[in-house]
Amino acid sequence: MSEYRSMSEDEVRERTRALLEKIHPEKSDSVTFRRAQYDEGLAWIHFPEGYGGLNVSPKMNVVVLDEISKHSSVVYNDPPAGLIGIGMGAPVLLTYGSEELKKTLLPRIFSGEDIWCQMFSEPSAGSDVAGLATRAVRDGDEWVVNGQKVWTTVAHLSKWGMLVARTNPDVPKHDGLSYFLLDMESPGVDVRPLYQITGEAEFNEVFFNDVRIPHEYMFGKEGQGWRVAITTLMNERVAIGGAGPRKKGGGSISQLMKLWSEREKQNLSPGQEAVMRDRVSRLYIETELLRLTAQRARAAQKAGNPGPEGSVAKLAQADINKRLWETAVDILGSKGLSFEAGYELRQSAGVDASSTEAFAKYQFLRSRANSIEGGTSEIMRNILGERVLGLPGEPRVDKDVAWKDVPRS
Amino acid sequence: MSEYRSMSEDEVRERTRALLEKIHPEKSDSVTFRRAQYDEGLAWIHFPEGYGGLNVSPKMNVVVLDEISKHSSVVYNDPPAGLIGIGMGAPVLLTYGSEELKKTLLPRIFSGEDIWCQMFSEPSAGSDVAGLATRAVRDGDEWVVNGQKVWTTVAHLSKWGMLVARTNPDVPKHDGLSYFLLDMESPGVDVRPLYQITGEAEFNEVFFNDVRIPHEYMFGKEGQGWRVAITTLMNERVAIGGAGPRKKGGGSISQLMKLWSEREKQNLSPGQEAVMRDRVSRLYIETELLRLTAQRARAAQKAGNPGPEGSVAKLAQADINKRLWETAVDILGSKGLSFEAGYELRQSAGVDASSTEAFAKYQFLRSRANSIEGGTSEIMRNILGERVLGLPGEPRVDKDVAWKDVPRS
Amino acid sequence: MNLTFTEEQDELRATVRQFFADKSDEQAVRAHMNLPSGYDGDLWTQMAEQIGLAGLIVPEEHGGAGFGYKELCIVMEEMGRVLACAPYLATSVTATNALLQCADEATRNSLLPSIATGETIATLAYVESSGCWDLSEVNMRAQSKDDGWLLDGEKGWVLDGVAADVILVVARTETGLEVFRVEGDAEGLTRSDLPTLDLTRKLAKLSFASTPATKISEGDQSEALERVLALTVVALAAEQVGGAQACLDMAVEYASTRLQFGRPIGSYQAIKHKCADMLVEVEFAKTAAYHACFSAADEPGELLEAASLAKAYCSEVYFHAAAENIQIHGGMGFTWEHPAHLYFKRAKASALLFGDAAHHREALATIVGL
Amino acid sequence: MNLTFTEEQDELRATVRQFFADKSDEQAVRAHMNLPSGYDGDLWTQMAEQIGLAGLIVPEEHGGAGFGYKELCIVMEEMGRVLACAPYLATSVTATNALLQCADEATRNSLLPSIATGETIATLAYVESSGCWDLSEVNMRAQSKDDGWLLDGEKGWVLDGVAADVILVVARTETGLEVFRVEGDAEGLTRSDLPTLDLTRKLAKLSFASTPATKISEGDQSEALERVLALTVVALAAEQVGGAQACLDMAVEYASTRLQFGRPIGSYQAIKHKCADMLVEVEFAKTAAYHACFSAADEPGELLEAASLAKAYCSEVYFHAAAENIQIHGGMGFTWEHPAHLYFKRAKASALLFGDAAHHREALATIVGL
Repeated sequence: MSEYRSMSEDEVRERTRALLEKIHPEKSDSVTFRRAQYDEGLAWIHFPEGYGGLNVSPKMNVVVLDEISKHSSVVYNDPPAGLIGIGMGAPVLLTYGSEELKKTLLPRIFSGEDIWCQMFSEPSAGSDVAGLATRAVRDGDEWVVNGQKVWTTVAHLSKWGMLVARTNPDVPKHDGLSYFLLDMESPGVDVRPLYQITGEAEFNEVFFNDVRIPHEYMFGKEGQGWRVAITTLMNERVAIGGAGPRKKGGGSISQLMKLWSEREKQNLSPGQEAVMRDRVSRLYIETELLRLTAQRARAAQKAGNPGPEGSVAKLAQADINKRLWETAVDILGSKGLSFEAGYELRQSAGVDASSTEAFAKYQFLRSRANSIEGGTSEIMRNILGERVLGLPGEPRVDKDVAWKDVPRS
Repeated sequence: MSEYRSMSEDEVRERTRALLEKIHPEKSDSVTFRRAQYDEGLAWIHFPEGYGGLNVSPKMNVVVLDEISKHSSVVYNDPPAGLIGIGMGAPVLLTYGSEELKKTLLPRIFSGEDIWCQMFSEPSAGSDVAGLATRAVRDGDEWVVNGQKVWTTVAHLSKWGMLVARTNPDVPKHDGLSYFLLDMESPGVDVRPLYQITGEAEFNEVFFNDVRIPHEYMFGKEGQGWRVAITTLMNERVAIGGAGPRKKGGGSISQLMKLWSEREKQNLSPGQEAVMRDRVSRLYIETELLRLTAQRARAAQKAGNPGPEGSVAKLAQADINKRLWETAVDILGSKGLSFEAGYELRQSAGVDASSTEAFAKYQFLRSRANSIEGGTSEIMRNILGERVLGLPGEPRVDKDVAWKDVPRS
Repeated sequence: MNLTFTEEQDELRATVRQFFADKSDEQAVRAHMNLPSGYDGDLWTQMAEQIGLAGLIVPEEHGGAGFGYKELCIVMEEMGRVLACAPYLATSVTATNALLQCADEATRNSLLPSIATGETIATLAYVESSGCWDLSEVNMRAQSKDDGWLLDGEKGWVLDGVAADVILVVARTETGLEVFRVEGDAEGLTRSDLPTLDLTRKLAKLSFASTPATKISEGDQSEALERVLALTVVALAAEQVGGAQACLDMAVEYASTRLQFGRPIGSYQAIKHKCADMLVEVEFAKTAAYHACFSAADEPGELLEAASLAKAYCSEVYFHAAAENIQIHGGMGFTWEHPAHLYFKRAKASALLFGDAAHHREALATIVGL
Repeated sequence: MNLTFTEEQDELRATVRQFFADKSDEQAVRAHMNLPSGYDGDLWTQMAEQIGLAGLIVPEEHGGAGFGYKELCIVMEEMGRVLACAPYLATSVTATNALLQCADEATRNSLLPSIATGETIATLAYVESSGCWDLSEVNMRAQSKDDGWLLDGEKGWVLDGVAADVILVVARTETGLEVFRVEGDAEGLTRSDLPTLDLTRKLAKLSFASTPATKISEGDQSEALERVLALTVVALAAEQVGGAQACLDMAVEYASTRLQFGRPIGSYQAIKHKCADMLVEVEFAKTAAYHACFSAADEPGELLEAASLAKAYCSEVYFHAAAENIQIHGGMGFTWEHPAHLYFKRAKASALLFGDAAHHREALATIVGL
């Protein structure tokens, strides 16, 4: 996307007020209102006109929201299940989609009518995402897809899926991939919940059995799928890396401190109390530093002088989080032996936050994935070592080798 | 060495008493007595007759010592500086040395007249010992050596050095090495103390400047140096891996417990006391387990059923030892800020054990090498992972490549 | 102390391992843990009858196998390896030890034989609502009534407390801590399962309302009960070792066969060194558990120290191994369908049961005079 | 709080870094640390005169540069990076803060100008023979005599205590903790250097025998002295960050160029991941130190918490980085001739100085109400 045109904050507010005069959230449902918001170019304000935007700086998006919230008690935020489509799908569609697809689908994404999912990971390709094996074979004007994806959020709710599949196994892995938009209602698409350690299925497995995709649903050229996918992946990593709470003592440490202050005093001897207090104090320090380092990173970025402080959050947070919730259960002691939420297998995105204790136990289990999802801690250490510190890479056995000749499990 | 002949413990004791009747430690010096002990085949009892032994099981060596100590208040043990010659030099000499060298040198090794040193490591070849660069070039009946060795114990006291040098750089690294016996008084040999973090020089650097070695001082054939060296290295690793004390609560943990019991009580709040006590308790557990695991390994070995328990000591001990002495200094608190022994550079093998406190501070520094010397902890983890657990090796860039073509620093 | 097993003991291990490999593979464990009682009655009967596990340490005079703690250690280790679901810790370890250490002869004669055959499931109840594992926190007072006793109050975290036919309850009398026998179907006894973190071991909360009980001990049992608890954690430590070893084996197996970037992930030092560190810890944990079991068998004077040492160390090792196993398996290790989480939950639960690592490090510090 | 530095502050950092790169390379450090005073007088004069470091936080009215704690943090960080030998922490940080927080105007007028020029070396003496860094452990009592005061007793672990021209001594009077000025050459004062673990910073033991002293404070200084100590550990934390960063840089540099088995050792995950972990810790340590310095400058209410947080965290990070740097260098890192040990010793010493990590974690816990 090229240069944005300049538009004053006042004008953005004015246009928002104009929208509100036409249609008011308090008097309409979410879909209707957000469609109107799209039509006025106030959906993704940095998108071109006619596509939900006004071609002005993305900073102005918050101004729109701010102005709406000033004049309405009801604010229709992005629907949770719609985040992938809104955050990742829309930009990809805008860049690579046909005119027709853009015109049809962009408003439906923003309105929440269509949920999108992202299908990159596969069972055999975890850290090595580009080694994926789902095959797409050309058949006339269509592609025939066979294979399996995994860790697919909201697939069971999705109308559209962003799919990366291998269209050429005879070239090195990155070069043989293509990117498709897949109608999830196509015959041969089978979505199954993938239950986790907590009993919840936040994710799905998706199986493809001779699924047919029209050629015009390929985004980018054949063999350019990796390039199209990479931006999306980067967005995900940043999103998961997160920044922690902005308020001192906020977020998970506040839960830990609550459990600590409400602990069964007779359960621990004075000596054990002191040892545990030292652990909590250590976690207080680390969570504070996570929060403040994110702050420092934002400030440095804003000052145009970003340093390594921005890259360390994901790795640090995974480790701190796991220790924090382990400590929480240790504070609970014998009470940590019970798991009131139970383990019925269920497909929900909800955390049991009925009590700090139940929340802590849930997080104790859930946090184990923090060092795996969105890039394992081992991969993050490689990235920090090589990209930030400039250390040399390892000898590669899969470089410049046709994908089909690389050993895989 | 082939089968040992059988000899009863009684006969060994009898022969020892016969030796004592000829010459008694209380009435002779160490060299004279140990030469006589050698002549009677009671030096290395498992060596062949005429070479300091009787060709009987090495288990009988302790019987000799036991019998001597029964009849003499003076027992001439192996001289500390002589350990490398006695433990590593003699077996190598016996296997590879010429008849003349064996007859001349074996008695001098045992008597302590000749100190031996081992020269394998080089500055550029640490973990990668076989990558060593010291060159030996044939010149008629001699080899001309140039290069540098490092971490050479007792080199400054040594008459003889076991030297591995590169005689052929055009073959892969292990194949181009030869093993030499070097007269340390040869022209061009320069031994310099290598001072450590403690100010002590336990080791030396040895420089070779056109040093000439007669061809007959090569042990094994040209190009077989690695094979000759490997046994020696294995012995060293076992020796350094050590076994910890055999007595409960003995060794380093007893020093730590002493420091703990003598701590300045007002220095720590009750909370800090409890945290520190937990650390000490943890170290008590770990040192006990180090001791008991060694015991378990010995028992399993004895039962002919050795398992992985024998391989983990070196790695564990390095880590435990470092943490133990760090904890000791933390217990000392402010007193840990002073280092009474001082840092004058000195060439001695002595540890300042004038007080537990001084000993702890010395060990705090000295123990940092535990995870480096005799195989770094990183290399030990590779060995445990690959040889014990059977995990696959890494891709190698130096395999089947001529030594001269392998990149080195 | 020579920490090696005899050939007979090795054979026992082989037998037990084969038995559980046949009867308690992952599929069986998943089926058993979902049963209301948390275990399979048929398997339990087979354990008792086919290889004499239920009465392993019950003396022969009471119909048991008359084995000692080394053999028990072997069985616990092997059961821990496969996460076998059975009221073994409750009945064959804790309750049996309580009977041997505290009970009068009549009670021993009446209960031990049917424990040995597997017919009677027994358990020990002592922890109260604070959740503290120290005997000193037992506050329940038994009231004598006519020629019997009545119990009132609550006991928590009782192993297999709902399934148990007999509950041995620790309560106070004028003489001190005593042990009472309560039938599972006694009047005024309400039992409810805890929803447990660990799916493979049941825990219950028991409420007593003027529940009739028989006193089976004579005089203060504090010291005897300390030994019972020490013996329990020794067995638990052995079980932890089995679980930790299983996690290590699983991780190594996966690391050897899972390829990423064209190489087995176990060829990367990040994974290889994790496994090496686990190996060191597991070997040390074995030493700790074996030493504790051997102390229980041969050096009772060392029992309390060895037990706390083992429980402190093995608890952390098992948890660490179970956590690393998940990490090494990546996303797969985090799924319900993979067994890694079953070990992870067992590891955390067994770390908390009968006092966590910090608790036992402190106990050890006191014993060795730190 | 916006934890970034201004352009002017970045320029100050560049100037300071260049200055110490020129004047305090490894060879210089080794020379200076072997001098009897532990520092080079010429370098000290240049620090004061050329770039105004000695009086950096001395107000302009007293002839100083009038900078705040952010600038001080920059200087300490840069000095820590090269292990600069100078009585900076003693005179320009601790003593200066003590004068600013506790001293009467006459004393400030008399001492601060010559501290700012570098002519006067001052230090603070408060710790006694127990070695405890808590002010509550100060037991020395000052005796008033005629119109002056006499001091008796011992003070230990005094920064640059032998080199100091003026010693600010904390002692008790009837009003509480007060601060006394003692001249370096005062009667009855015996000073001896400790043989220090850390070769790059001098510590002394001072014995007072009816030593004449001037009281320079008015009324109990407990709270003011708490702030002085907090400000001291904030500066020390910044110094620790500089040292830790230097260790990381050194390790990365070596790992990139040292080849074993035909590859740079930094290409092995064992080494690469160590460096990555160090990077995370160093970045967090920077955050901690900067946050503490910025709190000192802008949020005095946050000072005590931020100071303890920073000292607790940075102490461990520096020690860890220094230890890993030795490990990554292998045998070489263990030799006297390599600078790694100088950082290692400084790291341990600065961790112990003014309270170790556990001490400050406990202080923090109390402040935040754990």
